[in-house]
Amino acid sequence: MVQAIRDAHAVMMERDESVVVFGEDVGYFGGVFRCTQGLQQRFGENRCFDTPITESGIVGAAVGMAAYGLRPCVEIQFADYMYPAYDQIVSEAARLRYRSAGDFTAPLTIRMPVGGGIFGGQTHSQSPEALFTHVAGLTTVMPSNPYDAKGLLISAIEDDDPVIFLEPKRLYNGPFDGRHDTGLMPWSRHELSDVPEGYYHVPLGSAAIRRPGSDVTVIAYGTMVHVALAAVHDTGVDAEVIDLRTLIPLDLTTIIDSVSKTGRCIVVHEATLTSGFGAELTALVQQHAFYHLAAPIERVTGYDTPYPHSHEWSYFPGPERIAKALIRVMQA
Amino acid sequence: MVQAIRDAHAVMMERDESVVVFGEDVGYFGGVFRCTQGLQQRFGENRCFDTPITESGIVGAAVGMAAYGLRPCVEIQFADYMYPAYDQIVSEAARLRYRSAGDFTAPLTIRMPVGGGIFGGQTHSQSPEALFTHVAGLTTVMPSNPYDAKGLLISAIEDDDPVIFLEPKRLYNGPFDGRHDTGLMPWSRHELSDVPEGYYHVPLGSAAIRRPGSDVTVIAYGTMVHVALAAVHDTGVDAEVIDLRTLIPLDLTTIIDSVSKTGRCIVVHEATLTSGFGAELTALVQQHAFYHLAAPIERVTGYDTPYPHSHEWSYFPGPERIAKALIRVMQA
Amino acid sequence: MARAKSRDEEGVSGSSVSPRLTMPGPAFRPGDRPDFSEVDTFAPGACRRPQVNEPAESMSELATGLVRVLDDEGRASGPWDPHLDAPTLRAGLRAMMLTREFDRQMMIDQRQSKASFYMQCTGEEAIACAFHSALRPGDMNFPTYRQQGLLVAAGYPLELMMSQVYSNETDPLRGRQMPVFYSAREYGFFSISGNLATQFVQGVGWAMACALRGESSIAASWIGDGATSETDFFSALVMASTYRAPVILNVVNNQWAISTSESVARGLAPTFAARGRGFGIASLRVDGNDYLAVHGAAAWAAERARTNGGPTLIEWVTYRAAAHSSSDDPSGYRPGDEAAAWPFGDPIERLTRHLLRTGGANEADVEALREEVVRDVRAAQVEAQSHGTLKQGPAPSPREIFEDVFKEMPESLASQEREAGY
Amino acid sequence: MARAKSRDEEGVSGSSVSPRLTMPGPAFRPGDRPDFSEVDTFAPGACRRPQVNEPAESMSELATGLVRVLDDEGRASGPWDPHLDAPTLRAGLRAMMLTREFDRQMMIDQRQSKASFYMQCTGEEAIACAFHSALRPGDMNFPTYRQQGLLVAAGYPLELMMSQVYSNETDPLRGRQMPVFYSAREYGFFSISGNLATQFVQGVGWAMACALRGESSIAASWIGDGATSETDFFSALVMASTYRAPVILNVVNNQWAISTSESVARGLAPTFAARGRGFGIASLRVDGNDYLAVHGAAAWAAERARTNGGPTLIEWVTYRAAAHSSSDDPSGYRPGDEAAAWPFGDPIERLTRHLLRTGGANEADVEALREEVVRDVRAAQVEAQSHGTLKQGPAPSPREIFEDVFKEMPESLASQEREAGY
Ligand SMILES: Cc1ncc(C[n+]2csc(CCOP(=O)(O)OP(=O)(O)O)c2C)c(N)n1
Ligand SMILES: Cc1ncc(C[n+]2csc(CCOP(=O)(O)OP(=O)(O)O)c2C)c(N)n1
Ligand SMILES: [Mg+2]
Ligand SMILES: [Mg+2]
Repeated sequence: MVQAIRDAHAVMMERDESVVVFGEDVGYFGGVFRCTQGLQQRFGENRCFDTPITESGIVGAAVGMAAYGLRPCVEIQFADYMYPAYDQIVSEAARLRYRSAGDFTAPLTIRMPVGGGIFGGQTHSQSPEALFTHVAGLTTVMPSNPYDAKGLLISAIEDDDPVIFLEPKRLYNGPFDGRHDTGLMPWSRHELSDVPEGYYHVPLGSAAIRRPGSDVTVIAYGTMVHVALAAVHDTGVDAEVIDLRTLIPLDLTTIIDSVSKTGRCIVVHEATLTSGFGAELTALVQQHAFYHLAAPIERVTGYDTPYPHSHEWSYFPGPERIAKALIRVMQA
Repeated sequence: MVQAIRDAHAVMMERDESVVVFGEDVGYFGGVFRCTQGLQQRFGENRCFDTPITESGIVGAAVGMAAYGLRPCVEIQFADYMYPAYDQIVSEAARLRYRSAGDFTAPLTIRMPVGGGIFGGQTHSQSPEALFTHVAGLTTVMPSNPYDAKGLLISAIEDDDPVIFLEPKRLYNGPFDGRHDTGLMPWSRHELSDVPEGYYHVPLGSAAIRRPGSDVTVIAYGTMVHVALAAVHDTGVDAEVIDLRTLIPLDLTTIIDSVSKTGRCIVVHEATLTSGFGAELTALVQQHAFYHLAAPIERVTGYDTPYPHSHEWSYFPGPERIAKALIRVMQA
Repeated sequence: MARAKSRDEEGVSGSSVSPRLTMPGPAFRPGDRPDFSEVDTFAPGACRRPQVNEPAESMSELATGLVRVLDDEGRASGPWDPHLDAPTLRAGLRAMMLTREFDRQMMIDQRQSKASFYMQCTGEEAIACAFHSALRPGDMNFPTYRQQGLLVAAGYPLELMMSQVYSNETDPLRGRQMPVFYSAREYGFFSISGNLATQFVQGVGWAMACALRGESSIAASWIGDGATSETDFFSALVMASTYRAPVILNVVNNQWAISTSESVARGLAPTFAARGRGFGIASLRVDGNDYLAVHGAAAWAAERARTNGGPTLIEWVTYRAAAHSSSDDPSGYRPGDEAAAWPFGDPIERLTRHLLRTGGANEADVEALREEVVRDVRAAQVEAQSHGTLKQGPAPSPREIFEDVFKEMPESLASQEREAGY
Repeated sequence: MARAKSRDEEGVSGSSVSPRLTMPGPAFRPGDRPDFSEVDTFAPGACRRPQVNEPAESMSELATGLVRVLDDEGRASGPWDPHLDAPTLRAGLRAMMLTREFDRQMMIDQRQSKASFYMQCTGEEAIACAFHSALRPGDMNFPTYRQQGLLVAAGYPLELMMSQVYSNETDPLRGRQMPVFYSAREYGFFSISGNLATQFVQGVGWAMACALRGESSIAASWIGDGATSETDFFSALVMASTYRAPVILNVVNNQWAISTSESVARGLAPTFAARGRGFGIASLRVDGNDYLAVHGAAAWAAERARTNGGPTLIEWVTYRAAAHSSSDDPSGYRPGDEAAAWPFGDPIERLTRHLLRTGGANEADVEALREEVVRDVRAAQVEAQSHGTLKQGPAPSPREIFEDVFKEMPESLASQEREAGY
């Protein structure tokens, strides 16, 4: 997936002179996860450069550049470090078009790795998507595979409003179904790792059904898509697994069509439970598919605690927890 | 309610030497909403003082003081300005006990006015409670009346963990039922304005039923409690109106008992809809009272836009919108 | 600027007393007689004017001096005198007078509930007006709520400013923003945020974009003394220093941040301009009530930026003569006559005195200007009010609530709009 | 410190070229031959030592100088020499050697999957160890992840540090924190956060609390060169300056922030110590590889803070000789032999040379110390490993996931714990 993200950058930097890429360790070194490797060498220091360690400075400057007419695509080294930039994201980027009635806009993309699974403890594992989905004016994206990562990142950079682009770091180097004790699988053996060269895009706001099914709908995104598929496989339940891809704007139609058919629903995410994006999904499903629901919607998520270092695999909402929920929901 | 908040400060500063109060314009002047008026004069500059305009500095220093053993109670001038402090709140105050296994703790209270109704536009009207409820380690409180404001603030200051204390600014000087075109009513004519002198407390984590009823449960907090009561009155629906008072920890028992009885539920808040705290409430209610529900749970909230200045009253989720929802839910 | 009470009284003591905190505050509180005779006013003309390409290290004394051109009698002197011709100066005077009259009228309208809120810049007019005259088209300001003078001086239609203040039918911001939170890209005026300091680093970003594109346009960021404590002030200095961005970083020190004196934000530093020193940024401290000094310093900094000399931080020393805003009453925290005691005078009076003394204008000209600005404001007001005021007459449609959140309205928002039924 | 490439090559040009951005970077990249002969190493003993109660303005030259005591031959000279006796110096040497041996062993253990992660402080041992020796019980450090020397010098049990690194059964942090994110209140060591810079202002808050309570304890905040760009660095300077808090603000400039050279954070400023100048804060720049200079400067700043002289900012000049962390490989961004070329030597070697020269120790003493620290680390390791390592042996219960989120577990969390079934 790292290669796909690099590709998306390169494609857009090639097509559009106004695309500039910067962040901590992003220039010469190519990013701690190597997602911008080679860009500075290829496009020069004026198009891809290192910044001081100042998330608010990175995003604040990006807002000014975007207002000017550039299309900055910036990296926050870990999503856990986005908080110093949160004011610039929430109060500025997200509201600039609105408050100026379109006089100024903020077409910028803010990429950040999310999620656990690398023993990163509480400050390298967070999934703060709900802190973005609550903010009017932000588009929030989380791909689950290389094909989508490239296509969605291209869409994000082309979008005329700010996009938060969340990259599940556990997927950078291979799909991950939550079974941490089995060996790593490389992307090359996954069907969605086939990434076309050059320009293509995956539209923002459209979900994908990763597995059609008739008994229960599982809504997931990012890493949890793979984990959910593993759980479905384990249980043998005929579940329909939806990969949201974009959280805001949400592809509600795909969700409601599915739940209307299955009558059951599970929402899965790695972020903490309370006020997580799963709460919104649950609220929407019960609102729009109330009379189809045969069982309460279940949420399988991270616990309401910080991400604990060595307890990582006791914390992670793995296939067993999802499987249990599937069975509970099917028996309800 | 301003007086009640002042009282709570004074009571605690009197009882406990370690309580210190500071923030922007908080010292000499007593706060732009006058909630700390008289404290500096009474307790001296070492107990109540003005700060530079640095929300991160205020909360960051408060975390250090709290770790030392003081009990800082700080004011953020408007909740809309808490973002520069968000990192200190989320990454530090909320997680200090956890990450140090109790070696250090952060018993601090962060007060901030929330909500619209004063033509404050997008930067003086926000209700960011969901940005706190998603964060493990934070207690989040929002009183709806002077009695609770004082009793809850005392509990907050006494609490050994960080508490976010949200004050609906539209209630500072009187109850407000959403009818902005009728005259202001002073608190003196409201039953919950009777604030005992001296020390008392309202426990964190306990909701209050403001109106018992049997047909539908309305969950609200802050200003919206009054607005909900007005809507119930207007429609004549026999609704049970719950005032949460504390969002986290949530008094789920009171909620579920009520919905189990009524079979219908409306959740009301001023914050934007998507990923608002109403989503969590909805998710919990459908989970715990699924088989009692006769209709989808409805959310009546602010729209998913910034708070628009002159359109304030077209934006505010007033009694008419709640009334419509009540009727819809009763007819469902 | 004003003597910080506690600082002076305590000094840096080397005694073996245990530490205690300094609690800075203003020199005077209500009941005190404001006496600024201890304030060093520096002699007009005394400060050196470096070459625009001089390294910042070599001019560090300018961060604690005070660039002045006009003396109390209206005489101009020294190397910072921009030697503007009389018509230019009269235009500058007009812009200041127009700004003040505009403020006066809007404040009245606010009191009459035609607007929800208002903020004056009384006493600070020279800063924005003279600064604007030193910029070029294509430059962009990132202002605070107290730089309306930039718009007035730029010739932005007064009736549009008023429509914004009234949130009426022709409000360019469609009722979405509080009064005075203008946005006017074509006039070099960035959309104002209510969150202090955020714009300061955005201006650096804009300047970086100019330089990345090889353009010679520049940006100018603005901030108040109080807001310099906000973290984005620092982010701006860091980014400007790291990339040597073509930006002017303006700090308007009007002595007050609502009820809090500038000494609280300044701390142990002698001035706000001194902040720049730690970043290798050229830093000037300038008499902001002196139209000529403002123009001279702004032109210097603009040329420095345009010729790849990098950022300049300028502290403009002035005094907030009016209340913080229409919601504020300063009598609770400062002496009522403090503005009058302020030793740097009033910028309009000072430039008027200069024009009269140098023959750039006579009494009649000034009187004519006075009448003209009243007329202009009145005419604009009639025009703007014909499109409504906050609570009366035509107003933007409530559908404006839902527009411009995104370029294209997502279905979720469209359904909220339908439900609202506006 | 290292020459900033683009800066030197471009200078401040006054030509009429249009602006372009400066892109600072390190002097050397892989493939270059590191040559620090242009670095001004300043003569040991040359810097003036002000009285601890001198006002900050009067010592601004110290922010661009370099306080040094030891020369390359191990001779001590000048006013900053703390004149420590031989046993104290031997204890200091021992602390540094123990820290290095500890790092070496933990790095091996990490490579053997006994720990998920590790961070060494190789080359920087003098800073933490000598600093600790200048503090008093009751003082509190707010460290980063690279001040393990504070804990070692304080005599914190090595086996507990190791247990934390291994996240084993006796890990005082119950498996919740990544390796090296220690917390040890009783040893004056604040809980380490992964978020850069947040601790810097918390230290100011702690110091403010000491002063509000009238205690003479102080706080010491720590930060790296790269992290000085973070906004909480600034919040700390603002708060410390405003209230004149009894805090020492330590900037460890080890030349690198992961792959980014210190010049990127420093920008146009000559040094990091210079940042303090803009805040009226006493600012020193000190040879961080010189145990005596570190002790001397730390003791000066501590006394200043304790006697109500206010904050001191200290830039410790050093070099990060190892990789950023166990996840990092510096060969991708800097020459492999840069550490060896670094002109300030190795702190352990330098203090050893001093002890040998002054007769404070002989070769045998040093050899004995070397063996002793290896033995101590080995013994601690055996003890700690008997309580498990990351993936083997006893471990904290997964119930620890749910504890300490709040003082009392709320029902919502208790029900999650029940569901987890641990
Ligand atoms: C982040 C943030 N914190 C607090 C406020 C509230 N506030 C508005 S103006 C102001 C004072 C600003 O003073 P100063 O920067 O000196 O500007 P002046 O009003 O004097 O022009 C404050 C505290 C705000 N708008 N934003
Ligand atoms: C807020 C935040 N942003 C980014 C990071 C990622 N990060 C961890 S260490 C580091 C480099 C810090 O360099 P420096 O401050 O010089 O300290 P050193 O590692 O050299 O001791 C970075 C960017 C972080 N931990 N926190
Ligand atoms: Mg001010
Ligand atoms: Mg470093």
